[in-house]
Amino acid sequence: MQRIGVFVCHCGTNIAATVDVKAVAEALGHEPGVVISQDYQYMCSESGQNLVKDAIKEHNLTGIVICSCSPRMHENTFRKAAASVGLNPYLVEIANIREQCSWIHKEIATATEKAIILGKAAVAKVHLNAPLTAGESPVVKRALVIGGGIAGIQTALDIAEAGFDVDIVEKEPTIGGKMAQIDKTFPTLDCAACILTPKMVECSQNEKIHIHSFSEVSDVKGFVGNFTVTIKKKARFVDETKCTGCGLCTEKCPMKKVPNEFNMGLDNRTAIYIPFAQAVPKVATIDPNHCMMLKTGKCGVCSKVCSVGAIDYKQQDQFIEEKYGAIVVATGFNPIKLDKYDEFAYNQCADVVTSLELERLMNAAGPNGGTLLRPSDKTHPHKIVFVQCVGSRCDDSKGKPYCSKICCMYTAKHAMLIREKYPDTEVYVFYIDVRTPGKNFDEFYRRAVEQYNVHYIKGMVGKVTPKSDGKIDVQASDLLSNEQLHIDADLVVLAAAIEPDKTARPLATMLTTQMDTNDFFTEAHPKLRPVESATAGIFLSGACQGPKDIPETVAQGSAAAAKAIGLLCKNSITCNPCVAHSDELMCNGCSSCEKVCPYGAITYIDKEFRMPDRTTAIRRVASVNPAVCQGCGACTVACPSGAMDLNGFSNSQIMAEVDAICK
Amino acid sequence: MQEAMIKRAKELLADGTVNRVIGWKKGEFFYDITPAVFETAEEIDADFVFDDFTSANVSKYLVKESKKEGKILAFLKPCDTYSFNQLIKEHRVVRENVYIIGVPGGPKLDIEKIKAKGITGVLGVKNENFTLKIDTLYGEETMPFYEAICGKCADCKSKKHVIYDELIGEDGDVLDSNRFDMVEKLENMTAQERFEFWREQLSKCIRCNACRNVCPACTCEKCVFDNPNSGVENKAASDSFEENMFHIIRAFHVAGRCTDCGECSRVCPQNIPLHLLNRKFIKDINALYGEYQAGADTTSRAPLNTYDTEDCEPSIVHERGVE
Amino acid sequence: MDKNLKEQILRASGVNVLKCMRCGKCSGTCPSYDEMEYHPHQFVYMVEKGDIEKLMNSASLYKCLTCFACVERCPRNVEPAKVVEAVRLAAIRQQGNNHLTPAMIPDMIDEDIPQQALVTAFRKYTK
Amino acid sequence: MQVNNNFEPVIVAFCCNWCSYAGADLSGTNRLNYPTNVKIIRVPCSCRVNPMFILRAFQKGADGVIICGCHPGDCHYTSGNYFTRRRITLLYSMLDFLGIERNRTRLEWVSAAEGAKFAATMQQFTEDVRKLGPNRRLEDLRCRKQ
Repeated sequence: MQRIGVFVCHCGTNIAATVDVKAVAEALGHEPGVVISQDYQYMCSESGQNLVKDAIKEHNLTGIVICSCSPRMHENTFRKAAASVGLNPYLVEIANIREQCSWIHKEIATATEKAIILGKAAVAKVHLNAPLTAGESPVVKRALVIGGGIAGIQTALDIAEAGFDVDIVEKEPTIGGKMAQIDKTFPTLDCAACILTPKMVECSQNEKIHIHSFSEVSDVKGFVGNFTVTIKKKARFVDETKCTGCGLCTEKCPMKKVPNEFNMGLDNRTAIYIPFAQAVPKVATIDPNHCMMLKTGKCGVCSKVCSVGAIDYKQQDQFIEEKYGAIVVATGFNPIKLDKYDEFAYNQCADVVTSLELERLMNAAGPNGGTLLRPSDKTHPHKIVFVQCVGSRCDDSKGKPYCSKICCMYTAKHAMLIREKYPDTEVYVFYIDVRTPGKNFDEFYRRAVEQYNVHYIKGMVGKVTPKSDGKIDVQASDLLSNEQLHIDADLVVLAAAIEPDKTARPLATMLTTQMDTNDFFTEAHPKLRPVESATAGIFLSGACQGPKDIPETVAQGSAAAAKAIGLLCKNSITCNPCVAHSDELMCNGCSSCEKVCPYGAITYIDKEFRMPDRTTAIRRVASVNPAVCQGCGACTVACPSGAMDLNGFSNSQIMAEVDAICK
Repeated sequence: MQEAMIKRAKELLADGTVNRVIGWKKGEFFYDITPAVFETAEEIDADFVFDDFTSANVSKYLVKESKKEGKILAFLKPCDTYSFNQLIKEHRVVRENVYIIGVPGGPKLDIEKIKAKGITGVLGVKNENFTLKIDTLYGEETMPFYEAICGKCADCKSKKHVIYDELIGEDGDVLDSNRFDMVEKLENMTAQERFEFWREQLSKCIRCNACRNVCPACTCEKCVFDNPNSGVENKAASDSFEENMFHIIRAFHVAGRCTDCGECSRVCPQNIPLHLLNRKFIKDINALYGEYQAGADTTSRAPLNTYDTEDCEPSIVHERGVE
Repeated sequence: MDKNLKEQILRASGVNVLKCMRCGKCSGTCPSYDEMEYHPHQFVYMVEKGDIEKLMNSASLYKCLTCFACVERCPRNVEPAKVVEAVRLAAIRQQGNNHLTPAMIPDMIDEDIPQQALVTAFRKYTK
Repeated sequence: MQVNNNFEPVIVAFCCNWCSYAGADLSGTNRLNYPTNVKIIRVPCSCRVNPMFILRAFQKGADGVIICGCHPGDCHYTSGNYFTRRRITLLYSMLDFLGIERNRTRLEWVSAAEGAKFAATMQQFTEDVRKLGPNRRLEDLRCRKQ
């Protein structure tokens, strides 16, 4: 005989304001098998949990139903509470009467009625719950970090520091990411390269860290603690192990007119190239789209000059397979393309640049050796206009709906650096709002205004028109003085919105993690679990989760590392016991379930059975590997005989819920 | 044909290739013919029959028979070979234990259709130039041959044997049949008309389970409707809903696996056109996921066990046909 | 503040003025800016506040060229030109404040005016 | 058709744990109202929804059944919702073939971020079912409410 306890939570007034909790407890008390039904103000609090625990002990309960918030919130809390007093944690069911009842309904009468029905469904289900014991599966003591920007680097270093092997997969020929392209960092104005490159070198020298540069993740299988990842090492036509990075080949390569991605296409590189002097690994890469040898079979200069024979024109893409316990996603961001914003004349005028291009223009290793010159005629600009929020905070049809977060600060930084270095330059910043939350951030912005006399104008630029004399007419409104301005600028800098890297979406599909509509990875909980994805064993680091500046990215990178280390420290993890299982007596051995299983958790065995007529027969039956099964239930529906069922969500349990709701 | 089959069966028994033969034998009347297993030449001589009434599909019997000791000879008509292939795909039969001789298919006759003409006391039939000469206790009667054939043969989809070890007689081709005409006609009715049509048909169901028991796709060790733990167990139709449930679920369970052999409708004592449910699924699968004939081969994936990322959404149901 | 008038303008324009984030790009892009007393962003803001009388009495209404540059460039799809147009319509169709009365018409009739124009004018100005 | 203004349909919603159930929670967190008629059953994945559950719901007196899952391509289990899509398309087509009103059944993809879509979908679906009136075609007469 079942002895079921029902516990109705008020959640302060969150539930109690719209649901008559006493009535719910009263009504559920009359359900078959229910021996105690109580309400309490905060069931998840310690005293609330104690109430549940005491009831379990006192009434020797065989199952409990908590009518409270979403099971996604506190299911684990109550399972742990039950387990602590000896009740199997899987004999706990949650009726969600907050998110799915009190918060969405206004009338007490109907909301209470619904809460009672939800409670009844949970009682009906808990009647059929079976105690489940979680199995264990081993954890592979190795982590994968996808993306080698500052986020990935920080995560990898921290994980390696804790003594675990880490692989970094970076799609570009070098790690470093966007930060490597940046000149100075706010709010301290220290040189980005000076703080980043030592970390890059540390990565290459740490024996626990293995960098797969110029590589991509092509397949992910498995589950937390036991992922099998296929990494595609793209052919770079240079043997990484032999190349010393001397750079002779890049000097001699006759193909010198390839737009240099690292400098945002503001100058050229050769077909065989090393992205920048501090690249890690410092290994040359041949760009097959421009290499004459690879395109026409004629040239071979690099091969001739290479003293170590590292050039290999026959190199093929290579696929390697590796096992990992944890995966950290650090795929980062890119500035958006500005093609559709005709009004800013980005495509028409070389002197309208993005902020990232300005970084390169001002960088000592950039195309002008650190002297700020206009890209068009290499003259000093004397009037510079910055435009904020280009493509950020837009309606979906016009751009990105979110604030890109970093633009206010880097624009202040640019304005300040320019005024510092070229005091004869006038700098205008058109802003909608200046957003500077962050340590020393507003002080920094104020310095730009007060100390460096940067002209901040509240208003948006409406139109940018290149003129025949090389000047650029910037038409904008000044909302505070209520006038329309025209500025004859020499250089216009657009603070382009940032968006997640394009590789993130297919990666999310491979990892079975979720993304929001903007293609940022969704964290498991917006406040309490900001660096974990909802998929166990997958962690998020840096701008792939949302716009972030460098200090935040590094903080999140370390946080993701801490979470990954926490996982890798365990020798085994508890498996989800809500897995499929096959009733061998009913199994037909038809292979339907095997075909729909995404994890390959089902295999077939020939097994001897005693038949009802006392003969023995050998039958082919399905067998589920509970460590591999993730409990989706696809097999249960594919199985025509109903031999396949799912623990925790069995056919009879779900039907009992259906019955309770429909009654 | 019958002689050739008997001769070959006796040869294979004699040389030890097989130790049993599955075919058909006469019942009380010459037209109530049932599948039967023969172990000796004498039994074959006495009872083996292959004529206009041997319409039963013997493939399903091989689920059990092929797991016994020794090899069994099976005479399979074209439609039976599709069922057999499908059973191989689902690992339900042991191919090595069956020696298959392909024999020509129908059209087979349906005694109910003859009786429906008011002809009783039937003793024998003969097809002469597509006129059926019927010998009865009360003298000879005639009717057009095609009016007496089985429903499933009227919509024959294929005369081709998709699997065999040897053939007696000619192999045929896959035919262009009009088998989806009736499904289409129903689709073009209004929802109310369709509901009334099926209400009338399914209300006749007496839950004898003949459709399930004869179906070569329904070979479950234990049917969900017989399993007290499945939550849907019911042995008899106790009200209007249960036959809906039974027939929809049964059709769904064989969707993508049903070879359209037509046995369900043939054996239904209440003459419910059950094959239309299966054909509806087959028609939808063909239209939405590409042409698929269950049993045509033993390796392709069943349409419900695979998917395409570009599959249509269920809202397509709203966009097609009549509401 | 005339609530009905605001409602009427919002409905006629189909614009949700609350979407405006006050960036001023509409005014930054407006070719008639210097001619106007009230500028596109002010139209949006003043309609939101319900401060519509001032707009209706301002010549700014007729300075808008309906070039739709503001609509095209508004980052948040607020469509200021549609607000201006709606205010203009409200001014033209103001009830009980007709620009013409039927009695004034006969004197104004010119032989060259097409009859249809007269009918249209009646429909437009007398309701 | 019978017009009954007081008719309150019983609606069963099967929601996958990872996307749609979280989407439903989000519409709660955002206080987005939808009718009380909708009662949600949590399943690990939309592919766990057996056609038997749907028929069972109708049998026991549900007036509408809606299944919600992750958007195709976003399934937590990689491929579950693709199987759901095929199965449920065929099932709904069959129910339509049997003359069951189309608007009693629905499949909708709702992500964890789409709280507003969840609420709007439930509102619309409830309205559609309310218009159809009580389910008379598929119900078990023994279970009819008195």
